[in-house]
Amino acid sequence: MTKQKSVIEKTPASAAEPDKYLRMYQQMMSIRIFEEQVNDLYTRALMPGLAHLYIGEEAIAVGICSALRPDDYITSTHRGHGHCLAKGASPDRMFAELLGKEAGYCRGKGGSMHIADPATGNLGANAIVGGSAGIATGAAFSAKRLGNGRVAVCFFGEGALGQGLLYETMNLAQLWKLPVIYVCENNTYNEYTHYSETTAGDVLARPKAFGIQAERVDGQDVRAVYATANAVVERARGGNGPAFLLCDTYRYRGHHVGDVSREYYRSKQEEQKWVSERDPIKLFSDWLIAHKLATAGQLQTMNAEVKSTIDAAVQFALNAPYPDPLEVQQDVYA
Amino acid sequence: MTKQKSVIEKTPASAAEPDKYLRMYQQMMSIRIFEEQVNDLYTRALMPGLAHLYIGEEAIAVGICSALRPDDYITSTHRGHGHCLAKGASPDRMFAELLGKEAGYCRGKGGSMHIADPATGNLGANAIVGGSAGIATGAAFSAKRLGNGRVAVCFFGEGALGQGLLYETMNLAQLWKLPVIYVCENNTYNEYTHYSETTAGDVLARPKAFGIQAERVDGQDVRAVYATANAVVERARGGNGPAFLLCDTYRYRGHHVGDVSREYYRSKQEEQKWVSERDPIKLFSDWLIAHKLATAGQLQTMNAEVKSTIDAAVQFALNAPYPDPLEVQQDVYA
Amino acid sequence: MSTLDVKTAMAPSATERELTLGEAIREALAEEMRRDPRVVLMGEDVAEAGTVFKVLTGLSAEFGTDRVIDTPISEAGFTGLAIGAAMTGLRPVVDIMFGDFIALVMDQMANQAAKVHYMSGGKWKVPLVMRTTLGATRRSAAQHSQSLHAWFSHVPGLKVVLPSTPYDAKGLLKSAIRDENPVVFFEDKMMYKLKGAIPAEEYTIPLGVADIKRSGDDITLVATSSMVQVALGAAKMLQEIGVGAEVIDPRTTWPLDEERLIESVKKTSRAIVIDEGYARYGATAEIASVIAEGAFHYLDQPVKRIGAMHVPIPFSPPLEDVTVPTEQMVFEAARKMCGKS
Amino acid sequence: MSTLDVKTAMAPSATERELTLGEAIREALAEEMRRDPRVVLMGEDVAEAGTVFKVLTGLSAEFGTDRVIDTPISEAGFTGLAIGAAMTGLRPVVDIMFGDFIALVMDQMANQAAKVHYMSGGKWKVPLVMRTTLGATRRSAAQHSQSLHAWFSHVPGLKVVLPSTPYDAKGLLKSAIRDENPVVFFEDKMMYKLKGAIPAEEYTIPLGVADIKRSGDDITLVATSSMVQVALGAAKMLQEIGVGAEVIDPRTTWPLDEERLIESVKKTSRAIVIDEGYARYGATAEIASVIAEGAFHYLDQPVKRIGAMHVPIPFSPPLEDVTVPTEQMVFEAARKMCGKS
Ligand SMILES: Cc1ncc(C[n+]2csc(CCOP(=O)(O)OP(=O)(O)O)c2C)c(N)n1
Ligand SMILES: Cc1ncc(C[n+]2csc(CCOP(=O)(O)OP(=O)(O)O)c2C)c(N)n1
Ligand SMILES: [Mg+2]
Ligand SMILES: [Mg+2]
Repeated sequence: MTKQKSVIEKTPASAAEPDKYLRMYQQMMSIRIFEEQVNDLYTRALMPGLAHLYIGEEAIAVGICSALRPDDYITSTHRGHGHCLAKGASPDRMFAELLGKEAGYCRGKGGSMHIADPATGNLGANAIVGGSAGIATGAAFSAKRLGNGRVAVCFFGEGALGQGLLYETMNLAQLWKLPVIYVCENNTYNEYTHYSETTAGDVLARPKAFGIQAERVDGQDVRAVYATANAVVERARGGNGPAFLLCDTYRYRGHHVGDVSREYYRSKQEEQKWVSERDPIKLFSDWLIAHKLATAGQLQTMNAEVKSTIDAAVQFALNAPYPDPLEVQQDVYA
Repeated sequence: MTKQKSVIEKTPASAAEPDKYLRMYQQMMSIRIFEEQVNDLYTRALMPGLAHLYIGEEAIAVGICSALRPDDYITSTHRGHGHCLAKGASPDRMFAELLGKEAGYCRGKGGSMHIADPATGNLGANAIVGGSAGIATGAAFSAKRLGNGRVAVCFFGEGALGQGLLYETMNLAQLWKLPVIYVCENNTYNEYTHYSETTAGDVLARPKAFGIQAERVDGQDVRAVYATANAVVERARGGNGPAFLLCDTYRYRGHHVGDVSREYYRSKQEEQKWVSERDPIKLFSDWLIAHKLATAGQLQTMNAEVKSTIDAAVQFALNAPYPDPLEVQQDVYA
Repeated sequence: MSTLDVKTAMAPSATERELTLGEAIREALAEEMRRDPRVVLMGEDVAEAGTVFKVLTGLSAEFGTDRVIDTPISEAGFTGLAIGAAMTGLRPVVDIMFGDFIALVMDQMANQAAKVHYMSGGKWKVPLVMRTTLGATRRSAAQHSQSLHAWFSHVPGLKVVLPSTPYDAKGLLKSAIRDENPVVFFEDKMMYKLKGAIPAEEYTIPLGVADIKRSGDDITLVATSSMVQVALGAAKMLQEIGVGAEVIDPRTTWPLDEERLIESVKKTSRAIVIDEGYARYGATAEIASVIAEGAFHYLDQPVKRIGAMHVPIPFSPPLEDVTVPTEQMVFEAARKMCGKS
Repeated sequence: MSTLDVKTAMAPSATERELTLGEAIREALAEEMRRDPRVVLMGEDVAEAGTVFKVLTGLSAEFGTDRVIDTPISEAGFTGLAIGAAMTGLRPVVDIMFGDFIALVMDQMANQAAKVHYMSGGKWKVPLVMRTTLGATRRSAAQHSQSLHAWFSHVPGLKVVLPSTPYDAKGLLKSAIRDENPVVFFEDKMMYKLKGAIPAEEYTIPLGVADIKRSGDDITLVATSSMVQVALGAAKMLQEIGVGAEVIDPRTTWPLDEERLIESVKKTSRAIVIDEGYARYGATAEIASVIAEGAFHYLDQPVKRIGAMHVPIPFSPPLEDVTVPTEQMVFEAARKMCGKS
């Protein structure tokens, strides 16, 4: 689990507006419930293919994206629903995409692993581990050249530390002082293999070796993530170059929705410990209540609202039509 | 130029036998004269294609290979003649390869950039920058699994720091504690671009981030290279894992034999400074004489012997026949 | 070998068992690992997880994690490592989880593995097997559905195997492991559960020998990997309308058994080539060219090619389904060529 | 455009100048960079050095090192970066020094650049040009001599250009830069010094239009890139024995101008396809298949394919020289097909 002291102490409650915190809570809850619905759709055989759930990791996407402007860029991963939602995607079109419907963000052509949306600065989720490191860095390159003040965030799992592309692009980003933030979500597992079996040395030392500002943060603490993100995003926006955030976290569920018997690679106790002691939503709601930014009742109400939005979104997607098969040959070339 | 204090102080003269030192001197001189002959063959239009000369960098190949057993492995680069010779290749078959002759190490199929020779543990020079990082690491993997006590050395220029493959394989090497030594020859230029324009951060911090033992050494000081190589090679042989040596050096000549007008990327003064102040052969011969391990006359005699060996090798190669064109379809498959 | 060629189309004999294609591959690996201690497996999640397709289940238990080795997600890195290991005394079998990821190892495979033997004048060898997958319709979208074997088939120095039955998979994989060259072995991920007869006794199938999966006189259906079952299905439908289709499987795109393919077409005078890769600049182009040249005077109409539609594979089921060749498509094409209505 | 098609075979007019292919490329880049500030160039040693082939000499002086950018030796990294930049408002032209190194960027090009537009349902675009080289006989050995354009031609979402003259190079490169899709532009490194007429006025050549480099009635020589000059040389030799060879250059392997190729062969009834890539699973296979199908009833013998010998390119000159198609080889093949002795 996370060993370092949370940087939360450095962040007074006032660092964000109370409204912003409530919005962050709502987003985290939206992602949680969205993902539970995805699992449900899979279990009921209503969703084609598989999906990789973000449950347990919500604080990272929300903490980071809360520090971004709407026109900032992100790239996402196979485990990308949380990033897309946190960057502003609406659940109905997300579900539609997951079901391969025409109303989906990619007209059904992308599916769970390829949600993309120019309107929210989402350059696309990527099913190649580490595959978007270049794209995010390139968006930062454009931002710098065009002088539009945008920042690009590259989300990836710790498994992407195995991909050489990441080192090539970190070198480029630091050489050219590009406004890109590399966000490593260390959820402890590369699929079914513990990251300690695949990752030598000190993760944070890797970006640092390229001269990149690097921070480790408790990925279950949305306020810590947000505070750190704010700092590095503003630093990048100010022309001071890239940063790397290592966020310690845990995925509660299987690698994908079909990964239900997990005992051969991790214990139930380990899972339970994270769920009961380190749940990002629980930690955050406790804090909100303790600091009188919300009452339990208010949060309950919010949860219910979120639930009904998500339920409606699922219905929307289930009822939406598939694309015409003739669309298959459209958009191969622009 | 090299900023750190040479580790030479740590190495008493007795660390190597006098004979060994004389042999090292001879090898350095062999490489120097070999390369001068390559340049001459090119200038006289007797050599097909181009070649990348190792002049100025001799101390690295010789210092490292002097710490190796004959059955240890190396991989080499486009600038590989020095590595191959230092590992035991004979100049006649080297020249024959450079001229595309049947007597060459690769029957003329490889040429300057692909000298390979199982008899001397040479897994092959590689014309893909960084391309042999996997091969060298794999040879170390075999050595470990087969328990034959061998070590593999991967030579590469600092330009290869741009290739992601290097980071992927360093991670593997450290995870699995493989007996591989990564030798980075920082001769200051990636072709026509100064390495500071292509290399962010601190080079030595990169291997260290993977937990790899890393040392910086004066690449013009053969005794320093040898001493450091000895230490890390024995460490690797003892099962303690990989190492990385960063050797500061300079190529005296062009990127390849045809690169003669270099003023647009580096000054004549810079070149002259290295040649006059940091020549590895000059530094070593001065030291040998000062420490009474050889007289100037002895070294002169050695030089003349080397020269006549190289001259004979050139003649051998010039007189050697080309392969039969029918050989072109041989050895595509084993 | 030729006596065994049609075995898979026959009922299992007393000495045969039914295995799935996944089991056949596992059995081939296990046998070769027992036989030769130099054989090691490596890839992502290959050990306890037994790969995401569970093809290697049990091998780490039998052979230990020293020989069934989980790697980081570093396709180029561990492929490069395996090349070096193959040159120096081991016989690695590397696992690239999805065939789409071969895009990450093209330099190591095409510029290194394929050329080491030749560039060294025949001195170094690279006895390496790369197992990977092909095939769409798993609702996995554009980056997990491609059939990219044409890329490797284009590279001298590599061999490329595309098994279509459990029987072939086992025999070909054993040959691939014993081969002194780098061999890429493409497995259709939708076929892992396909069952077929496997002899109890050991056997191998040489690389480079096409197999007639079904005899017929009216039209030749050349089909690879996943498309063999499609062609066999179409052949059944054709039979019902009185057309005898010969289904022939090259089994390896390199070496390519040109002779058998041409012989078959000389007999039938009509040919369709079906492959799940993109037809454009793909395997069907080479095979059709070979046939068009070799059986030129026997053909009464052009060789037809059927491959994946020339689009990135879409996720949405109704779209994805129209991108891959189906029995119906092959049937219609063949019927038309044979002048049946 | 078609009125300009044979211009390169004509003498320069008053408004034309002679430029080398390298100069034509530089001029195209300079014009597009002046016209559109979004165009940026990046690659290894592209700035002051102007690339190892000196093709970009002078561009960094005119446009500054902010727009002509030296990169580290990170082909995958800067290609990926260029993809992201292309998606977000720039029009990068990346330089991959030797075509062999495309093996390092296959994932970024085939899995990312080629698919972004489709996977996003048509929302994101990747207006990226990758310039790289092809061709052997430079005594550069196996890792610096390949012609690997077949790999990219196989991938839906990419366009692939193979100019064969200075005129074509300039007009096609300008179109490539203005194209909204990723385009790979292969330059024969032995042809940089080839001279040809270039109009003084601006022009572009659309991608996907084949060009008849020489008219003839007896045999069609379809040739790409470096092989166009070879085919023209062979055509001259054929003329001397009374054979009229038509030399047609597809100019882009994707999109492929099937119609013009087929038309030509319908007229001549004989075809040879010549390409410097490996013939096996290469560009010649696709082109020959298209012709064999489209002109089936007009062909009086099989389409012949001539490509690089299926071996890694050897260093030794007498070996290397026999691996690439020559005028003599094309002449002999054509003569035989035309029944001349
Ligand atoms: C290049 C590549 N190799 C392998 C895979 C298969 N794969 C998908 S997810 C995954 C594990 C990723 O682990 P991590 O990066 O930690 O992300 P997480 O799933 O834990 O969020 C693997 C190996 C892939 N998609 N891309
Ligand atoms: C992957 C790859 N990219 C580019 C090249 C072209 N190239 C050959 S040598 C070289 C520079 C290498 O610099 P460095 O690694 O420092 O070695 P040096 O030549 O200085 O010894 C380049 C870019 C190549 N051979 N391989
Ligand atoms: Mg993970
Ligand atoms: Mg250098």
